Amino acid sequence: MAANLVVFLIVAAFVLIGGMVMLTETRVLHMAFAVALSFLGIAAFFFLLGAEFLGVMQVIVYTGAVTTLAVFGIMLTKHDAEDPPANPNRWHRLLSLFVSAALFAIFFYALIRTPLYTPVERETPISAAEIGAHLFSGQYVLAFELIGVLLLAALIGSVVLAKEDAPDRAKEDRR
Amino acid sequence: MYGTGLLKGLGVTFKEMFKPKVTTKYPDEPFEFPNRVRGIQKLYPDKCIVCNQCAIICPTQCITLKGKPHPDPEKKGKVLEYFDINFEICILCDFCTEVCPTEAIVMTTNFELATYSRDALNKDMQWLDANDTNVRELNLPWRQTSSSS
Amino acid sequence: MRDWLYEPLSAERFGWMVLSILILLGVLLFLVTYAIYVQRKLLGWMQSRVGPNRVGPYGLLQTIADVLKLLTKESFVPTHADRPLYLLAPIVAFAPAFVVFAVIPLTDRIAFTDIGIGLLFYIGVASLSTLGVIMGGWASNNKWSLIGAMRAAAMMISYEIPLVLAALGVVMLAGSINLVDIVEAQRGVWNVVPQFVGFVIFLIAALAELNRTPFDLTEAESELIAGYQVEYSGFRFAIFMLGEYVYLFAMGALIAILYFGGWLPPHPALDFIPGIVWLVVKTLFFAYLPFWLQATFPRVRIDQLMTFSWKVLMPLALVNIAFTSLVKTIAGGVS
Amino acid sequence: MPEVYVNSLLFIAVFVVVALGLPIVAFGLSRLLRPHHFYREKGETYESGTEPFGTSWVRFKVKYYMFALLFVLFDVETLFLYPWAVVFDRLGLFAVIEMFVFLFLLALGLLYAWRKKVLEWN
Amino acid sequence: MIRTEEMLLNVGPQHPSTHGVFRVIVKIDGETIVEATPVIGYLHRGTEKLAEDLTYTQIIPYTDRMDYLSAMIGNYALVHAVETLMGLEIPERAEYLRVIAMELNRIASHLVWFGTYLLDIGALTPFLYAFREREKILRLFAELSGARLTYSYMRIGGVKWDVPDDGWLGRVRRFIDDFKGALEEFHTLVTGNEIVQARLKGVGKYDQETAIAYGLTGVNLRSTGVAYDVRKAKPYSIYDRFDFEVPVRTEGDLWARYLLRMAELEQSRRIVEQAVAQFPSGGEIMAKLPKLIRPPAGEVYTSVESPRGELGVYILSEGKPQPYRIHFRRPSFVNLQLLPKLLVGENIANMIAILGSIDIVLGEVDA
Amino acid sequence: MELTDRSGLDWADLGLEAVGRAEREAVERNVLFSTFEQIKAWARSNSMWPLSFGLACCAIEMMATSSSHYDADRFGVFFRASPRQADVMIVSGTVTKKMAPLLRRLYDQMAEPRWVIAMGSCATAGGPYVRAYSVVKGVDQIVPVDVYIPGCPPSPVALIYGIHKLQAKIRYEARTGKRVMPSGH
Repeated sequence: MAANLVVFLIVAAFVLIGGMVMLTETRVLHMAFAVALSFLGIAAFFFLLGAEFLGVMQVIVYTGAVTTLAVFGIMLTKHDAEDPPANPNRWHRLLSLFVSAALFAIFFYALIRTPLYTPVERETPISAAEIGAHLFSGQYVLAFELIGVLLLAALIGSVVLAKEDAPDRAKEDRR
Repeated sequence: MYGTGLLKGLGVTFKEMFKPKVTTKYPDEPFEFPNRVRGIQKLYPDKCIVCNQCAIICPTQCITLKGKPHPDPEKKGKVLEYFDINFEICILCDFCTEVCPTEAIVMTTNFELATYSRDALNKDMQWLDANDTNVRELNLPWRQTSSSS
Repeated sequence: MRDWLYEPLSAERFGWMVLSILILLGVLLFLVTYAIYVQRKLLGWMQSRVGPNRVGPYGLLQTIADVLKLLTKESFVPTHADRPLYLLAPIVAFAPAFVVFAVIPLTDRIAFTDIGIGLLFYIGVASLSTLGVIMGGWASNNKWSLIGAMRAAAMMISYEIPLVLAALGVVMLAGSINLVDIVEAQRGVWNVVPQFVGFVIFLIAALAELNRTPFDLTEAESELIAGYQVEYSGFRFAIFMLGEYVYLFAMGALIAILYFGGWLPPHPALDFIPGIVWLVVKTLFFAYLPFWLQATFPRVRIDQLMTFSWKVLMPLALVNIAFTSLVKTIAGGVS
Repeated sequence: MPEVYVNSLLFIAVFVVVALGLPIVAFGLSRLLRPHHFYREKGETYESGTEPFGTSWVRFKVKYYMFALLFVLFDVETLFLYPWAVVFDRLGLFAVIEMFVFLFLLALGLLYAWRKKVLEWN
Repeated sequence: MIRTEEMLLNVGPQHPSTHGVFRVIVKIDGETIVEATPVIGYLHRGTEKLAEDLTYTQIIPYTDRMDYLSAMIGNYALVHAVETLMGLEIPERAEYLRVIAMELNRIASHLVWFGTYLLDIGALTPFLYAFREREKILRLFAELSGARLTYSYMRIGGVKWDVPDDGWLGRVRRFIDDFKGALEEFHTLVTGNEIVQARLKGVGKYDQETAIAYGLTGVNLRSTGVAYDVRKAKPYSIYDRFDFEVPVRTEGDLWARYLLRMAELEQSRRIVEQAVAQFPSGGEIMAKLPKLIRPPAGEVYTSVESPRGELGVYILSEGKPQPYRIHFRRPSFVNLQLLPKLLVGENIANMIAILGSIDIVLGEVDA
Repeated sequence: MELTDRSGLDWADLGLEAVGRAEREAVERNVLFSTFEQIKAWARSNSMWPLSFGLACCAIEMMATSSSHYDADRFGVFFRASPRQADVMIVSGTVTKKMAPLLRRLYDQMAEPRWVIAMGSCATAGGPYVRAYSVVKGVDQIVPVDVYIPGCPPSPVALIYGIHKLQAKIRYEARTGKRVMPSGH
């Protein structure tokens, strides 16, 4: 188990480094890649937990797709290196201090309430077949179809939202 | 059907693989130019009568020459004192050989003249005289009318 | 070697394993070096010329000279570039291309890992190299490379889904995402026969993922000069190239495994030839196939590429899945 | 956890280390061998030989942003298909129908995007 | 909503697809071109000014280097103007040699265009095939005139060399016959390719009025349906003796221009075929001329059909051995003027394709 | 590894016999250094990637050099469009005063080691345009030139010869540790 712990700590360090860089970096694109590093670390966690399918999904969806989307988003927005760091006033600082303290308290409470080490009861990693069997026969059927509907709704929503600027563009072009 | 054009194209390149190649073997074997190709001039200093026509016709004025009286006092005319072609600016247009009344300057098909310095491109009479390989056979173009076709 | 994975690992076996991984790396480096040679030779022959023939016998040392030259060539960070990302990009672009070899079994006995979701691991990790391309293209602070990087991202987003969907057909036939199982399921007939449509979609999408002609938009020389690599020189450029070619071999191996029976011989009578030879032969074929296409095709335009993927390949892949599942269900029901 | 899984993870880690190590070692080696002669003009951004106009870090219009949004959604949907593909023949007709409904929804989304001309370049 | 910034991008002078040292400053929004400003003059060598100091014969090498892809036609444009000014009668044999040389040169020039154009849209091999065929023509030219690119073959009053004795015409004939097969190969490899068609059809369109208003000539004009070819409209040399067509299309897009140039390859091939067949068996190749050429005072404008369009030469003579003023109407320069208008709204890939389809030669644009 | 040069060019051809025997031996004593430098020179001279950069007429002949009949790829010469990855700049054509600063800029942007070939008389000295007001009289006024190839334009074989001269120069310099001094050859 010691080896397991060491690996966990290394991966956790990567995740944390990614998070820290993301917070402290001023260049937005650096943030995006730092987040990608965190995502990769989380995927490694999934692997360590035996959830290989989830790990791979994390890599494909988050590290691959979401990061690319984020990069595109950044490209569309202002991302100058010379952006001055935000300089909030005293009230803001006080508020943010309060909020972060509260968040920390909640997490800390949850953390001490959770047994830190639960031995994994499973003998084998969770295979895709197992997920499939659970997902497509039994209690999750409806949920699964609802996910389909949800994704469709999300798709339509994003199309509607992103499409909205088309007339604006056209107007601008004419001008 | 969509895609047949692509497949046919693939066929063309595939077939080409087995056809004989056209590449020259140049650095291993000397490259043969056709006889009329304008390479580096060859000069026959004895033939030159210092008429200066080549220097006048040259569009870039890359030829400098000077005559001196014939060393043999018996003979009239002049002989060359020096004759330089500046290959830095020579464009190998062939006008000099075309106007030369005595065929003192003729073309060769030599081309290997790359050097490490610009100075080395200024060729003098001796060098031009020594350049006597691959000399062009026919040098007086339209005065000789050939009827073959 | 695959058996070792099922037993507790001794230090000795671990050493052997690491050594064999290093050997794999060496073999790949060798293959890549000579893939470039083969590429230049093949292109030469298809263009009625001879290709490299003067450095060493038959020009065999040509690419060695190229590598050495790149190794001893200056490589610097442009003044206006984003230094950390610029330095990191070639590594990020190369590493995934090699890591995917972890899940590619060489035969049913020789494999470095044996995880249940090998195919998905391959697809997920391989797509990460695009991040390196984006990184490098953006960090160079060069407009050409930026456009190249954006194109790379665009290609990734439009061809990953057809790729995943096409591979799904194979997974349905095999009933497993493990690459060893997928090959073993092809004992009877290679997947290319029942999944021909899937194979074509996969091949097209793979070409796009590899940035090979006709989808070489990211480094489109006649448009973007050298695309995302514009500002890279010396060995940093070489690592980009290396990543590209290693990925080429990885993709060749994957195609061989998914559709052409991996290490299985075309006919059981040919069983005496070791499986690894079959796999290597098939891999090389699919790794060299893009060179032929490169010699023949022009480049598509970015808008054509996107619409082709979304309007042709996607629906086709969906139909392929539906069809496969129907056929398999009906056949299963009958039997 | 069985050995096979842990061992596999271990070797993936070895692969990652080797893959990161090779470029780093190569860069180190190249650093020793190559000439270093940097001056200001050399580091200037290359742009077809001319002096570039400004930086390239601008708000770059990514026409395919819409595609990227679709991509994320479709990616999630496609990955749902994998667990199904592995087991659908064992689960029988019901799973197939279930997936057809899902596929139908997916196709519907694609069709919607198509009709809304999101899949057009302009 | 999201506002993106436009950025200015220099395409050229060092760019693989600007065909020399051409520069376009494009304002791009993403990959879409909002505005394009061509910058020329990176190859301005002052040919017209230099020519004022040179005798008429000495100008011939400079015409080689203007449109260096079709030097024979450049040669001819100059000598034709001088001959018109002098009212010279040219021996028939020389005219035939000129026509053969010019049409072969047109083939060579279009082959370069074909190769580099396909290179522009990303195909490697057609470039090499085209150059392989072109190399055969250059070999023929080297045998005839002694140079591969800058021929200086024409002289005022005739041509410099007669046909080489060793069966040169036979080799031309053989080349012309073989070239049919090569053309077929090009069509199979390129014209039938769906990607090429998808890249070219409907892109870079302009209509007839625009083309005429901008003074376009050559293929750029003929792609909009105007059958204007100087060889037919104002026949010069002996072009009236040959049976050839002026290919015309009406689409006005890249595909039309591509097909037209390919059709012109075939037409030039036909002209050479006929010229070789009709070649006179004997006769002079130079008209009787004084040693120093001194055209009478006056001015003259003549034009010929170069592969790029109408190549005109204007000479103002004072009766001296040097012209007082010489001006070339360079088709590339004129055709280029439409470029900024064509590029707006296109993306970068299309920009390269459009620029290539106009077929400019920088030596001619900048002169 | 074969380090001899296959183009048939030797020391005498380089016009370098003038180098003293003692000097040569002094260099050869440092064998390790010499061998290492020679391997580098072998690699560099056999993998010269020119910048694809055409200026004028000579550019067409430069293109022809990579065409099927001459196939520059035989010597490992293939064109790279980005100066960062190029080793050789073949200045093929007339350099005008408008172009000169850009040419210098491109040269600066090339990664070292880098070489320049002045192809044709325009690049060497202005050529036919030597008297034009807008033309630079020789590219050596802007960038250091290693090999000059006369001709207008030089034929592809002449360019190949020039490339070989450059290869010979690189190898010679590595072998002796001396710079090739332009001699009167």
